[in-house]
Amino acid sequence: MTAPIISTNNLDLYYGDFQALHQIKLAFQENEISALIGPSGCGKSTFLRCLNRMNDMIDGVTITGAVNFRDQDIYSPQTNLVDLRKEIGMVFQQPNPFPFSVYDNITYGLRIAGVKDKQKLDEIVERSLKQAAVWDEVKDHLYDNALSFSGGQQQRICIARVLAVSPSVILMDEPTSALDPISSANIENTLLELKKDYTIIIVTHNLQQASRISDRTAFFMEGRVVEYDDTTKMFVNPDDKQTEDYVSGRFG
Amino acid sequence: MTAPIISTNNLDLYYGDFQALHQIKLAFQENEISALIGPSGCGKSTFLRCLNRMNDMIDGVTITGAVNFRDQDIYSPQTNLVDLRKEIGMVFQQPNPFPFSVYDNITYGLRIAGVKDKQKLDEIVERSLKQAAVWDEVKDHLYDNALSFSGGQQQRICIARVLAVSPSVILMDEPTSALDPISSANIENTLLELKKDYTIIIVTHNLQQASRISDRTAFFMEGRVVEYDDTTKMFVNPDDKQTEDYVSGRFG
Amino acid sequence: MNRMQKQSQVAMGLLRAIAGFVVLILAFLIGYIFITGLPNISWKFLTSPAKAFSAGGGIGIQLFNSFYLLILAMLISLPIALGASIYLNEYAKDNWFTSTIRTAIEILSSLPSVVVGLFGFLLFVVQYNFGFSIISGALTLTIFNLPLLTRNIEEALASVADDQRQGGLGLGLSKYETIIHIVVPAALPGIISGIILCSGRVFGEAAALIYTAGQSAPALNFADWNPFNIDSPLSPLRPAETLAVHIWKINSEGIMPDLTKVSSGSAAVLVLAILIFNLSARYIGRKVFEKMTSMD
Amino acid sequence: MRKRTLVKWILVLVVIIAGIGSYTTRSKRATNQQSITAVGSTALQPLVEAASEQYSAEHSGIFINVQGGGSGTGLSQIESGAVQMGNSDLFAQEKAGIDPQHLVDHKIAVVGVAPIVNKKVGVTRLTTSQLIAIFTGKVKNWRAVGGKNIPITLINRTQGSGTRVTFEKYALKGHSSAVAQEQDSSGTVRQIVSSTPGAVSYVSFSYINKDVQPISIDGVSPTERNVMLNHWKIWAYEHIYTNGKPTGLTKKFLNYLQTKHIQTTLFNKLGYISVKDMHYQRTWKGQLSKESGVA
Amino acid sequence: MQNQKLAKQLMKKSKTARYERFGRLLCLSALLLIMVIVIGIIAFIATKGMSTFMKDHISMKDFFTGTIWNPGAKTPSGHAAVGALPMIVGSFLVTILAAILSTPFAIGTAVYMTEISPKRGAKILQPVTELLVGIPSVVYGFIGLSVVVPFVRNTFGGSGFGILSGTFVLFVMILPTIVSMTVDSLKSVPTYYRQASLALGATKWQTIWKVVLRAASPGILTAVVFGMARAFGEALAVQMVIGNASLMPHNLVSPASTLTSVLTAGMGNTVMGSLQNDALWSLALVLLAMSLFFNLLVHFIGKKGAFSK
Amino acid sequence: MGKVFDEEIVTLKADFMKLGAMVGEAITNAGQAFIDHDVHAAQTVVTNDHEINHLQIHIEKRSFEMIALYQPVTGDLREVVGILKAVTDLERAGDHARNIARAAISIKGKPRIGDVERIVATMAKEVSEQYNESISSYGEADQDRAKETAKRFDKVIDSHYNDIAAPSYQAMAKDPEIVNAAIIYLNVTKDLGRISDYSTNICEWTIYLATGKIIELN
Amino acid sequence: MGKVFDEEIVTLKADFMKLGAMVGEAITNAGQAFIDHDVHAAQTVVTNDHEINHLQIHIEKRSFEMIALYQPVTGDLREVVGILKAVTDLERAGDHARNIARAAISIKGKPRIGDVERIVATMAKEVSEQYNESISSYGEADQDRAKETAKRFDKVIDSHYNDIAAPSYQAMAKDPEIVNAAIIYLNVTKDLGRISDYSTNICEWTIYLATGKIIELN
Ligand SMILES: Nc1ncnc2c1ncn2[C@@H]1O[C@H](COP(=O)(O)OP(=O)(O)OP(=O)(O)O)[C@@H](O)[C@H]1O
Ligand SMILES: Nc1ncnc2c1ncn2[C@@H]1O[C@H](COP(=O)(O)OP(=O)(O)OP(=O)(O)O)[C@@H](O)[C@H]1O
Ligand SMILES: [Mg+2]
Ligand SMILES: [Mg+2]
Ligand SMILES: O=P([O-])([O-])[O-]
Repeated sequence: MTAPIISTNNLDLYYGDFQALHQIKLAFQENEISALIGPSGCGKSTFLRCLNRMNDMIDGVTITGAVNFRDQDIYSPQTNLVDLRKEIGMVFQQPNPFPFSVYDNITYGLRIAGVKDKQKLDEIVERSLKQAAVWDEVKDHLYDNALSFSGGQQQRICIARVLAVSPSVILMDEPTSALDPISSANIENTLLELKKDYTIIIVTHNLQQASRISDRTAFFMEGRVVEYDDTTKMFVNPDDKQTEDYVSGRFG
Repeated sequence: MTAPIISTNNLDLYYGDFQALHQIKLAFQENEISALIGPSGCGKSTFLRCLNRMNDMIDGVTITGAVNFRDQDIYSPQTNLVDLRKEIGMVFQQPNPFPFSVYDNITYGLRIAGVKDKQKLDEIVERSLKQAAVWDEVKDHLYDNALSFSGGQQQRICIARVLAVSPSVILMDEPTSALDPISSANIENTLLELKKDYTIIIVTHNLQQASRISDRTAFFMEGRVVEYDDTTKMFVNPDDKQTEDYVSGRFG
Repeated sequence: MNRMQKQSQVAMGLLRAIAGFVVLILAFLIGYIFITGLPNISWKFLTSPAKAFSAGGGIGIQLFNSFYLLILAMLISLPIALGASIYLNEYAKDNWFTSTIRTAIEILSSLPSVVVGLFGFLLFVVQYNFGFSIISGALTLTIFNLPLLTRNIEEALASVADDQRQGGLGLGLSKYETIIHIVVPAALPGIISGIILCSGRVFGEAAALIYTAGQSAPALNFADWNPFNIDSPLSPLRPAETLAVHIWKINSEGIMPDLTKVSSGSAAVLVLAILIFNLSARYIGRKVFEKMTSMD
Repeated sequence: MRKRTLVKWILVLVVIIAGIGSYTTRSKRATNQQSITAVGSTALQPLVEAASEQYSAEHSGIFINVQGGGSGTGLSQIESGAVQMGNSDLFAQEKAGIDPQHLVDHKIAVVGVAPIVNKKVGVTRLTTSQLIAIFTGKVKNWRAVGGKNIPITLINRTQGSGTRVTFEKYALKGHSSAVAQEQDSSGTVRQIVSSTPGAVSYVSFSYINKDVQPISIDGVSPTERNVMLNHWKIWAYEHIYTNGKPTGLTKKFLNYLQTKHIQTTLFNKLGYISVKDMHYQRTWKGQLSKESGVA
Repeated sequence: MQNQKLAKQLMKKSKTARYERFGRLLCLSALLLIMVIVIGIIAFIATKGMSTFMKDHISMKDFFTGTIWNPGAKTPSGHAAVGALPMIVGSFLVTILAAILSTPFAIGTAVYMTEISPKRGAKILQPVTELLVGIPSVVYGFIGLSVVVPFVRNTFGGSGFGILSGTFVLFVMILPTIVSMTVDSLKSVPTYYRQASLALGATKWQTIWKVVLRAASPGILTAVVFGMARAFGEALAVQMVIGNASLMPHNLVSPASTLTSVLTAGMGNTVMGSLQNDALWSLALVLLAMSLFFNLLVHFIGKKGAFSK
Repeated sequence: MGKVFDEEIVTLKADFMKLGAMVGEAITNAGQAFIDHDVHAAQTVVTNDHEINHLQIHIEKRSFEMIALYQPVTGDLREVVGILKAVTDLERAGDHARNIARAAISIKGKPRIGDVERIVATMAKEVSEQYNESISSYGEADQDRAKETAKRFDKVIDSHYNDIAAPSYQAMAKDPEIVNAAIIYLNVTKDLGRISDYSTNICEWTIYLATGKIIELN
Repeated sequence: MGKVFDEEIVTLKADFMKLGAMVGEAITNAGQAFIDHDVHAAQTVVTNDHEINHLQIHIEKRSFEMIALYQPVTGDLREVVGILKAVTDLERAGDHARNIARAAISIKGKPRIGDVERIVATMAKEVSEQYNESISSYGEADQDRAKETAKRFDKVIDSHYNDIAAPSYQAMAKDPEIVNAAIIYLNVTKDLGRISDYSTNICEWTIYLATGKIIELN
């Protein structure tokens, strides 16, 4: 196995006194889709948000342990958050395009970073939208408000927006849970395409989704990783009884 | 086959000029769970809301054709809407208990109908909550605000609220789409229990859910019923190619 | 139809009647102001200076003063309110300290404007020796306006979904960049309508200005736009009676023979101006949103 | 994006042009500009304001700001030196909380104060004792003083108002009025009296108009002539106080106010009586002396 | 090596970080400025208002229970006559009465606007109510004087000046505030509550009464309290119609006064630092305290409301 | 997985075990009938084969439906797929039992070889035993027992073929009259051998059921 | 179903068809080797059986995984389940081919019956043909062709058994020396018959694949 692109070790996270993550040790491989599954409140989102330090925003969060991105400890005080988040992009549950035109949405990150060259921007817009498999649907409406598109299209625009800043890793927190099945399927197909160039870590409540698209699956419970393995193994013959119960829908 | 409890015939519905339903002809059997599936915007909710005339509220709606409940045309001018809606209860997508106590929620329907007898109300509260399989979880908190419970519990409280007025039929519009998988599974189990005493018609985007719990499935597309049959048949060997594509997730 | 449904229909009727009655009151009020006022409005009325004791005075200077004061007050208060509301809504932690600040701001907003006016009088006019002047008035209006504006802007900011912020941060923008480039633009329609609604209130405010911007409207030299000249319309150190103050003054002390006409005409102009503010609030809010969403 | 930068540039341009423009105009005109402020009595305000307007019109670059605020404000402002002139209806000595030592009194004008009633009460004349009875609340109906059967509605000026002090001192012979409605401006008082049946109050002569009925007292009618002769006792000086001897523009303006030109035109138009026309003088304690002229 | 480059890139303190600190500081200073102003005003009013008691040695008891307001004069017992009770009572009376009067109208209107005819509500009622918020209080007072006072006089007797006229004027003045806030809180009641209620067989009225209003009640209460706060602080309009007599009101049509009206009317005629002036500032302090009280009330209601959500 | 799946899987497995029992009975009865020359009993076995086929198709269909309706994974899926696969082995074992029964009918009245028949009888008993053991171990998802069963009978049954083939050949060589019977013996032996193979298959499914691993026993 | 499933099902089916081809080759080669007495070719068939087994296990495992990962329904599920079931038939057909190959090895150097061998040769060819037809029809999910195939070869192959058995018996009766060979003929015939049965099974799965109906052909 090659060196992982992101890995965590002994990661503990506390919200105030409440320990939300316990000794998480996970390693994610490049150009794979990894799924994080587990019951509500088990810490999936919390963990995901550790990977690009989105938890820093929250009051009273204490994090110990290591999160390494390409062997670099991202929690070292010197880390430049802004650049880190450009390397590790994030897509959220609710499609959240900014209330601007599609074009502006895609170029926002770049323009704020100072890119001005119109031609370059145009190129990036086209490339990202194509990668996010939404180019055909929006190419004639680049200057329309991004909010005027359907939920599934919006989510793919959000993905394109992240792609535009050329991240290495894309974190996704339940990116399809707000969408209807057809839109979800479109997003899933997009992810499968993106896998060639990006590393994707996705939180999902939809076990079928995890099984369909991910290469590896981590099963969280009460802030711990119960099992982390090839998705096939997890759904065919997991080692842990709890995993088996969970993936076979035998909850509670 | 026995006489259906609800049936529609040649049901057309227009929102203004837009025809949302075309010649719907469906018959629902007593003590069965029937699932309505289909892509977003195909008219499932619209159809469901015809069955207890919730569409009446909307401006510009025109409905033609027949909806019969126990051989009674519910769109006849003599129909008493209030009584009708007591016979045909409805549970919504979002768990929407009123912001009152659990007790007040459950007794709401009865009290607006004028029931005052405290003992009778108490009995009904207990019975409905038990039927909705949430009694054990709320029995010590009957006077707590219903909103202080988890989403899944709230949804079961909503089901209990409908059961309290003793309907014959329960309409449900995506009752678990806002819930996590564990809560959804609990609701599904509740529905399977309720089936013994009630007729349930449920709209769901979750095909697995339809296949797991329903006896019959109707597949809608663009305002028409493409196929309506035993759920097993629909998922094993549907007659229509579109149905097959849809249930096997081959959208678009 | 059963009892309940009858009851329902009666109640609906009652509600309609109440709404109708309220509309009637409102229509009467506005109608009263316009019917008594509009006939007195003419171009001359709108442009000529007021007369103290003879008929035929206009409200030109007062009208100009009102707008000038409003603009100044907004220029001063907007950045402060924006900064403060950004801090409150985006940076501040939710603890007793911020809630104290919020309470304090709200107290300020519900303080009678007389009190604010007197405070402004003692502070700006007397203490800082700005005299009865536009600048004293503008600063006092700022105090009067800040809490409301801050509140409005904060509401507009708060109505921007958290998703948007996360989207910004997730794209690698810094928090401040996210706020400036995403949250504020997204809240802009709300901010603008907040500003314009506040403008309406400021425009109609009298009590806070009586002791600060003063109650006299010396003649202006509209040919002189040098703000350092005392008779320049732009001079911040000249006293400036506004329209609302003018209405107040002629009603309390006026000795001109046509004072009812002037007063009702002024009231109508004021209400018209506010009406225009409100309409433009909606219009500009919508336009800005459209603009922003398809900028090219 | 591009549009935004455009707007920015336009703004910058405007500011630059405005700056250059103001600098050039300033250099031409700003040299002899001067301004002073008068604050205080609302009763005196119209007069001083009108005079200041004329003065400014005659002397370019001179500004005299005139503000109301009430006599109390006028006195306390002049005492603290915040303004150049403090207008007051009262002698500084009469006002609680004022140390009159450094204040110099300039009696500018005299105003007469007259009782006014609603036109429908059917009374045009009263005796002093009737007036006192009415204002101390002993008489409650106009019938008792020969009018119609209408209950009396007392309307006072606010406590501390110059008009009220004058009225109580000279019309009510020092009795204080019963606690009743108070309005803090003459205009409002007049409007209320004109529209309220049975209303009675008092205003300075300038506010009397056809909507209200002025009252003769003891057979003397409220006219300027009667004031000059002190037949009508209810009058007061309008003072402009300066803090120390007036200098510069203040002095010039005070002198201007005393010029015949002003005293004959503006005073008459506004209903003030020139101090020079008075046949009597009165001290702050009310002692009369038969001489005229400026204090 | 790529990793080293990345490391370097990730580690460098960027322009954005400085920018960030700067922006944050800017915002904080704006907030602090506001704080300074608020504290300034409060401190100012408090010191001025307290000097009546500290400097002029008026007893609090006299101030709050005395019924004679004549700071220039002495009471028979020899103390300065600074009894603020008539004003306090007047303020409370007009405020409460106005609230009692407006609330049903405001709620009725708001319900009409959100539940019965949202289209017409949005088209007509909303702009009109917003317009009313902006009308200067002088104009209200003016109309009050020429319309309400004669109306009260002719209908209820008396001079027309008094609590009742004040109530009517305030009724109209606070109506838009209460209506628009009530509309907001009704709108924030999710549609699905209404649907759920209707689906349970409730009539429209039952739905409004038992669910919508009940769910919105914290918001409505807040709206009413806000309206009351506005009424409490209102000066110019009330001053013109209430009669402004510092008398204990013995009925609704006898002249009375409020804290604000006396404060506004008296300020110009008193000399800074004198007892008369200090006493007025004490009234302002009472107003401030009331403001605080109303705010705390709103917060309390808000919290209660939030809890039940 | 929901309640319904759990109930249905119980039913399905019960059906499967019932089929297993039916086939087991068929095997025992066919063997017995062959030894006892009991044409009537043999006929019953042949007739009952229909039922076996029906039940098999039903189970196959139902497993398939259950996969479609409940989309089981992991253990649940193994339960269903195990049954779906093993049911064919049962049915085929049943087919061979039927073949033996047919052989019993066709050998009736023909000259016999007593020695061979004794060995066939032994073999039939052992095969029957192996089959029953396999089915039981499947029912209990007992992989150890399955392995043990497969191992225990592996050599034993193979050796029987030689035990039977040799005397049969000799007998045929000696007495052409006996050819028919001998060939029948050989066929029956083959049938028994196949049944034994299917039993081993069932043991393999047992292991699969328990562990998810597809292995070849023996 | 998503892209990946579609890709994977193509791969799975390709593997299945490859297995089908391998088994088909084994059948043809085994038959040919038997007829040609080509021990070497026969040995190859025996050796290759390993590969067949491996591929079978791989396909089984993969179908199972695909059900677990993609939870297919309707036609998709039939694709996978069809393969999951039919793969056993292929493998067993392969086993029988191996048996024939073994028979080819063991008959080597033994006295022969020319007539019988000719019939065996015909039969082997037909069985091979039937098998290939069946696999092709499965590959194309062509139920008509599947039905036709099953029907066409049904009687033909059954009749061959008698064609072979009768002369074999006679030969044995005549010449005990020939017993060994005759029994081998009979066994090979049986093996061919079984292969034919499995071909029919594959036809049944073809029909299932196309229609979702589980039926018994013949
Ligand atoms: N900001 C916070 N402050 C305190 N506790 C928090 C906070 N965010 C999350 N938690 C707690 O941490 C635990 C993990 O939360 P997290 O959101 O990571 O769960 P999750 O697995 O993403 O759940 P879900 O599937 O519902 O999104 C939960 O118990 C939650 O209550
Ligand atoms: N109130 C309405 N006015 C006009 N058109 C409507 C209205 N409600 C629904 N429609 C239209 O009718 C069609 C059917 O809508 P409906 O809500 O019944 O779809 P659905 O199948 O329930 O979709 P979903 O799965 O997204 O809930 C859609 O095209 C929708 O746009
Ligand atoms: Mg989460
Ligand atoms: Mg719907
Ligand atoms: O002049 P006044 O003091 O009565 O306003």
